[in-house]
Amino acid sequence: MTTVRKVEIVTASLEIEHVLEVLDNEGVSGYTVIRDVVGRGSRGARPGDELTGALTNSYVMTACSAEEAERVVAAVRPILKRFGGVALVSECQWVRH
Amino acid sequence: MTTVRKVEIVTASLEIEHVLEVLDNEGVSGYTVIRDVVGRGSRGARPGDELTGALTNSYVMTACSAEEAERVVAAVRPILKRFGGVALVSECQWVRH
Amino acid sequence: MTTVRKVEIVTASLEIEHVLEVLDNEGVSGYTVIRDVVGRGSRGARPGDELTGALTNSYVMTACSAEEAERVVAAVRPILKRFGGVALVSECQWVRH
Amino acid sequence: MDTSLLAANLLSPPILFFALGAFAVGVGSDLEIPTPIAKFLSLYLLFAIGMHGGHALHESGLHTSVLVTLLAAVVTAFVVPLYSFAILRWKLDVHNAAAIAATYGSISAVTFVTAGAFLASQGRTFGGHMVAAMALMESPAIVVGVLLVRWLAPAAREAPRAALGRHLVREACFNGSVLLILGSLVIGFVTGTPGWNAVSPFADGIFKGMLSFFLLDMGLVAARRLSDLRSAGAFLPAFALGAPLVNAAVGLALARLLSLPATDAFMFTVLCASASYIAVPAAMRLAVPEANPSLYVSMSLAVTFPFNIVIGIPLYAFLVRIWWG
Amino acid sequence: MDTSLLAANLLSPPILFFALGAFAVGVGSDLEIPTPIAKFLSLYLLFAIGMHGGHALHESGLHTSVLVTLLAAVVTAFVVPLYSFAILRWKLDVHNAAAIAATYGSISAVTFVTAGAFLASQGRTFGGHMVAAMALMESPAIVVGVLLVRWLAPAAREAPRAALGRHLVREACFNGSVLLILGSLVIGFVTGTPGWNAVSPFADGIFKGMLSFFLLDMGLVAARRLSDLRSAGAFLPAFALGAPLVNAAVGLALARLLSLPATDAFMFTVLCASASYIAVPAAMRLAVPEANPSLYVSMSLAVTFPFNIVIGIPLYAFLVRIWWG
Amino acid sequence: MDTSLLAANLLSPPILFFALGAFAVGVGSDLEIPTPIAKFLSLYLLFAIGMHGGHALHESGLHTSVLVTLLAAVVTAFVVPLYSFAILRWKLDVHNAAAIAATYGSISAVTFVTAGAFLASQGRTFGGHMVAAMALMESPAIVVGVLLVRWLAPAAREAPRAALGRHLVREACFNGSVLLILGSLVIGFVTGTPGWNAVSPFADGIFKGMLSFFLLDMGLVAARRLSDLRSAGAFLPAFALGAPLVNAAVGLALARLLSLPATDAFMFTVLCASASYIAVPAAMRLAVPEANPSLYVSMSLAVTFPFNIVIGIPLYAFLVRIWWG
Ligand SMILES: Nc1ncnc2c1ncn2[C@@H]1O[C@H](COP(=O)(O)O)[C@@H](O)[C@H]1O
Ligand SMILES: Nc1ncnc2c1ncn2[C@@H]1O[C@H](COP(=O)(O)O)[C@@H](O)[C@H]1O
Ligand SMILES: Nc1ncnc2c1ncn2[C@@H]1O[C@H](COP(=O)(O)O)[C@@H](O)[C@H]1O
Ligand code: NA
Ligand code: NA
Ligand code: NA
Repeated sequence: MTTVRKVEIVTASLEIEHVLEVLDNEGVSGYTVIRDVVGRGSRGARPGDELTGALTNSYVMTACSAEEAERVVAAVRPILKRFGGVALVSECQWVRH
Repeated sequence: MTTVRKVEIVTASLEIEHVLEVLDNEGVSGYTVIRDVVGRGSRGARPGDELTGALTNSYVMTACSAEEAERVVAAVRPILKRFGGVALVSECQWVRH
Repeated sequence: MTTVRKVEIVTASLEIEHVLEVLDNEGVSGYTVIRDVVGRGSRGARPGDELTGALTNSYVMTACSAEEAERVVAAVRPILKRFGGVALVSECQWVRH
Repeated sequence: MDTSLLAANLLSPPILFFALGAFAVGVGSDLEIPTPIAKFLSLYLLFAIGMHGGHALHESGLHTSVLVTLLAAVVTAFVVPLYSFAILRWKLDVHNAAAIAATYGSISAVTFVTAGAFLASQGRTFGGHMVAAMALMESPAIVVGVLLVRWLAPAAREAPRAALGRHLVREACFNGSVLLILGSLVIGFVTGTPGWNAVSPFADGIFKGMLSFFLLDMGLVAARRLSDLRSAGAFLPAFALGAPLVNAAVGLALARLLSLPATDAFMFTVLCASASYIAVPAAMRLAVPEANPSLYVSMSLAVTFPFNIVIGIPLYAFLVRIWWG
Repeated sequence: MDTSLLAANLLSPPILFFALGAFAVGVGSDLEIPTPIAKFLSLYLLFAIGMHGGHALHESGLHTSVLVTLLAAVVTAFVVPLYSFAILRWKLDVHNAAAIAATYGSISAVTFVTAGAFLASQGRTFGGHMVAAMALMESPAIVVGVLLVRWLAPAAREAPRAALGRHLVREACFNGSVLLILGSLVIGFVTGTPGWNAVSPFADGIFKGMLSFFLLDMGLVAARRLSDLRSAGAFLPAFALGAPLVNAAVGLALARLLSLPATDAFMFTVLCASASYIAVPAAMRLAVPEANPSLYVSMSLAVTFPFNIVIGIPLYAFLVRIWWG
Repeated sequence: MDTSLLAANLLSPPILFFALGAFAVGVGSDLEIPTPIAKFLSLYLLFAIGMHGGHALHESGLHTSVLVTLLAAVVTAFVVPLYSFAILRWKLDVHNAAAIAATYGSISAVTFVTAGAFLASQGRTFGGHMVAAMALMESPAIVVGVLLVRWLAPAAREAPRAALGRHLVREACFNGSVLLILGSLVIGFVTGTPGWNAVSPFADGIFKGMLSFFLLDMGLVAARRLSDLRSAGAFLPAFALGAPLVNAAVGLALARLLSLPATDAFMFTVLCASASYIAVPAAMRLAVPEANPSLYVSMSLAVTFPFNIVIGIPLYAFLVRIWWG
C-alpha cells in the first residue's frame, strides 16, 4: 500500500470535460467520474431536474501523488472560480495490485 | 487550502429531504447528493430494484468546519437511528477558489 | 464516534457481484454501491456509453475495522489484478447511532 | 378448474415474459432492466389505466350501482387489513404485522390490468368504475396500518400527533402512484372521448407491449426477492399464499351480495386478492421504519403477485363462472 | 376573450397533466419522473416535431412566401433579445440581463407543440415550414446574449477572442436540442412520404400521450421552481408575464404585415411569446456562468411557460381570430 | 453496384439518424442519449425482433428447409471465428485475437433489422426462421473465443476447469441479450396470432421510430469510438473493413449451396458480415479480461457496423440480385 492523495472535485456537468482534460494533462494515472450528482452551494441549488443537464453537477475522483495533486488543484482552481464547485484533497492508502 | 471536515451520510432515499433540511439548518456552505445508491447494512439489503424508491439509499457529502460537522452529526443521529444508514466524518483540505 | 477504515473500490460493473461476495465473506457490517460510474485508468477509458454495461465501472464503499479492511484488501487484490480498478483505504470517524 | 382458462391466461405474452424474467434469474443471466425504465413503465401503466378507466366512466356515467360498488371497495379496504393484522400478530411483532396487513389490504394495479387483459382476450370488458374502485382501495390500508402501530406499539405513542395527521394524509392520498392513477382517472373523465382519442394510441395501442416489458422486469425482481423469504420460516410464505385466497373469497361473497355483474365481480375479487408492492412499501418505509421491508415486499412481490397472475386469475374467473352461471 | 377557446385548451390531456404535476408538488406528493426519462421525452418531442415539420415542408414545397416567413423569424429572433436587454438592464447587471434576454428571444418547442395540438383539436393545421421557423429561432438569441456580454461586461473583454467564436457557433447551432430538431427536419424533408410513413406511428401516433407525460414532468419541475423566484422581488415575475404579451404583439403585427395565413400567424405569435428553458440555459450556463440560472430558468419555466400554455394560447388564438376574421 | 439500391438504403430515417449522430460528434455537439434509454431501446429491439420472428415462424411452420438453414447458421458461427483467429494471430496476441475473432463470429441484431427494414421498404419480406438463425448465431463465437484462450494462452490454462464450464454456458447462452431474443422468439411462437396482435402496435407499429432513435445513439457512440482506433495502426481498421466482405462471401456461397430463397440468402449474408458489439463484448470483458475492449468494441461499432449499414446492405442486396436473378 502506498500513501497517495485523493482529489475529489464537484463541478457543473457541462464543465466536466474541461476538468478531465486537466487531469489528462497533469498525467494522473486514472480517474473515476460520477455523472449527474446534485447539490447546493454558494450559487444556489443544482437540483438536477432540469430537462437538459444545465443544472446538474458531476463528481470526479483521482488518486495520485502529492505533487500531481498540487498541480491538479492549481489547474482546476480557475475553472471552479468561474463555474463554481469544490475541490477536496485528502490522504489515503492505495492498494497496489 | 483550509483543513475542513468531510461528512458523508448514507440513508434511505425517502429520508434524504429530512437530512438536507438538517444541513440547511446547521448552515453548511453547500452539499453534494448522489441519488439512488444501493447497499446492504444491519437492516438487510437495499437493492434499489424496487419499482418505487422505497428501497434505495442516497448519499450526501458536505465539506464544513469541525463545529458544523459536530452539529450536523448530532442532528442526523436520530434520523439514522430511526431509518438506518451511516455517517462518516474525515479530515481533508478544501481548495478555496 | 469510532475510528474506522473506509475502503473504496472501483472496478468493472460486471465484476461487482464478485467484490460484494468478498465483502459478505469478510463479515463487514455493510456497504454502499454506486452503479454505473465511468472513468479512465491503465486499461483505457471506460466511458459507460456502451449499450451493455460491459464498459462501465461500479464504486463500492465500506466502513469497517482495520482488521476487516486488511482482509478485504487482500481478498479483492486478485480481482483488481485481473479485471482492473483501484482500492483506496483511509481513516475516518463513524458516528454510531 | 377449467384448464382452458388456465391456458388462456398462461399463453399470453405478459405472463410468459414474467416467466422469462424469473427464468433469467434462475439461470444466472445478467438480463436487467435499468431502474429508471422500470419506474417509467410503472408510471406509464398507472397513466394508461387511469385514462382508460376515466374514459370508460365517462361513457357509462355515475349510477347508484357504481357508487355502491365504490363504497363496498372502500369498506373492504378498511376491513381486510384489520383481520389480516389479527392473524399476523399471532407470530409477528406489531410493526411487522401492521406493515404486512397494510400490504395485503391494499391492491396491485398490475395484477388488475393482467386480469383485464385476460378478460379482453376473451372479448369481454368490465366497468370503468372498477378502476376508480381500485384507486380508492389503495390508501385505506395505509391509514389502518399506521393507526394500528400508533395505538398498539408502546414507543410510537410518544411521537407528536400533529405530524402524524399531515404525514398520514400525504402518504395515503398523495403518494405518487395513488395521485397519478386518481389524476389520470379524473383527466380521462373530464376530457371524455376527444381526450381519449388523443392519447389512446399511447395509452391503449402499445399497452400490452409495455405491460409485457414491465412484467419481464417484475419476473426478474420477484425471482431475486424469493431468496429473502428463505430464512423467514413457513408462516410468511403460507400467509402470502393463503391471504389472496381468503381475501378473494371475501371479495366474491361481497360481489355476490351486491349482485355485481360477472366481469365486475371478477375484477373486484382480483383487487381483494392482490397485495401492494409499490404504494404501501413506500408509505410503510417512512411511517413504520421498524418493520422489515424485505418481508412485506418479498411476500407481496415474490409470492402473492406470481400466484395471482398465474393461478389466481383463472381460478377466480372459474369461480365467478360457476357462481354467476 | 372567447371562453370556448379557453375551455378547448384547458380540457385537453396535456394541459391537465401539467396541472396535475403542479398539484402534486403543491400537496407535497413524492410523484417524480426519473431524469433520464424526462430527457428522453424531451428528445422524443424534438425528433417528432422535426420529422413532422420536415414531412409537411416536403408536401408544401419551399415557396417564396415560406422563405419570407423564415427570414422574418430570424430577424425577430435577433431583435427581441435586444429590446429585452434594454428593459432588463434597468434593474439587473449585464450578465443576468443578457441571459434573461437570450431566454426570451429564443423559443420553447413544447409551447409550440401545445399550440399545434390546440389547433389540431379544432381540426386545423399549420404550415410545416413553421417548424423550420421555430428551429431557426432557437439560436440567434444565444448569439446576441453572448455578444452583449462580451461587449458590455468589462471583465469578459479580456477573454481570448478565438475561443469565443468557436464556442459560440457550437453553443448556438450545434447545441443538442437545436441539432436534433434541425436534423430531424432535414431527414423528414429528404425522406418524404415513405420516411414519414415509416416513423409516423412513433412520431405521430403516440405523440399526444408522450406530450401529456412530458407536461406532467414540466408541471412538477415548474412548480418546484416557483419558490426560486420568491426572493427575487416583483420585477422579474412582472417581466416574465409581460414579455410574452409584448413579444406576442410584435409577432402578431409582423405576421399581419407579411399577410401570413391565420394559423401560421398564430403559431408565429406563440413562438415569439415563448421563452426557452432547454437550449438557452445550457448555452448560458457555459457562456455566461456569472448569471444566476435560477433566475432565467425559473422565469421561463415556472412563469412564462404555464402562462403561455394556459392563458396565452387561447388568447393569441382569439386575437388572430379577431384580426384575421 | 446499382445506385438505386444505395439510395433506397441511404434515404431511410434510421440510416440518416445514424449519420446525424456521427455528425453531432464531429461538430462537438452536446447531443446525448441517456444511458438507461439506450439500454431500453436495445432491449426493445431484441423484444420486438424476437416476437416478430416467433410469430413469422409460427405462420410458416418448422419445415426441413428451415432446420437446414438453422444448422448452416450454427456451423458458420463456429467456423468464422476460427479462421478469423488464424488471421488475427498474425499481428495480435492470443487474448486480443480471440476476442476480436469472437466479435466477428457473432452477429449484430441492429444490422439485421436495418437490413430487414431495407427489404420492407421494397415491399419484400424474409422468413421468420432467419430471426431464429440470428439468435443461434450469437453464442457459438463466444464459446470458440473462450476455448481458444483456454487452449492457447499459457497462463489461462491453470484456471480451475469447473468454473469455466459453468461460466461459459452462462455467458454464451444466458447472456442478457441472447436470452431476451430467444425468449421473445419462443413467446412469439407459442402465443401465435393472438399474442402478436396484442403486442404488435408496440413491437411493430413504433418499431421504425424506435430504431431511428437507437441508430441516432449508435451514431453518437460509434463516432466517439473512432478515435480509439487511431493509435492502433492500419491492420485493425483493415480487418474491420475486410472481415465483413470475406464473411459475406462465405455467407453468400453457403446460401447458394443450400438454395435459400433470395431474401433469406440476403439476410443470412448480412448476419455473416455483421459483428457483435453487445453480447460478445460483455462476455469477453469477463472471460478474457486481458484483451483490450477498446479494440474489439471500436472495430465492430465504429467501423464494421457503419460500413455494413451504409454500404454493405445495398452491396449484398446487389450481389444477391445478380446471383439469384
Ligand atoms: N461545502 C460543500 N460541500 C459539498 N459540496 C459542495 C459544497 N459547496 C458546493 N458544493 C457542490 O458544488 C456545487 C457548486 O457549488 P457552488 O459553486 O458553491 O454553487 C454545488 O451544487 C454542490 O454540489
Ligand atoms: N459499514 C457500512 N459501510 C458502508 N455503508 C453502509 C455500512 N452500513 C450501512 N451502510 C449503508 O447504509 C444503508 C442502511 O444501513 P442499515 O441501516 O445498517 O441497514 C445500507 O443499505 C448501506 O447503503
Ligand atoms: N488513479 C485513479 N484514480 C481514480 N480512479 C481510478 C484510478 N485509476 C483507475 N481508476 C478507476 O478504475 C478503473 C479501472 O482502472 P484500470 O484497471 O487502471 O484501467 C478506471 O476506469 C477508473 O474508473
Ligand atoms: Na388486497
Ligand atoms: Na420568444
Ligand atoms: Na458475423
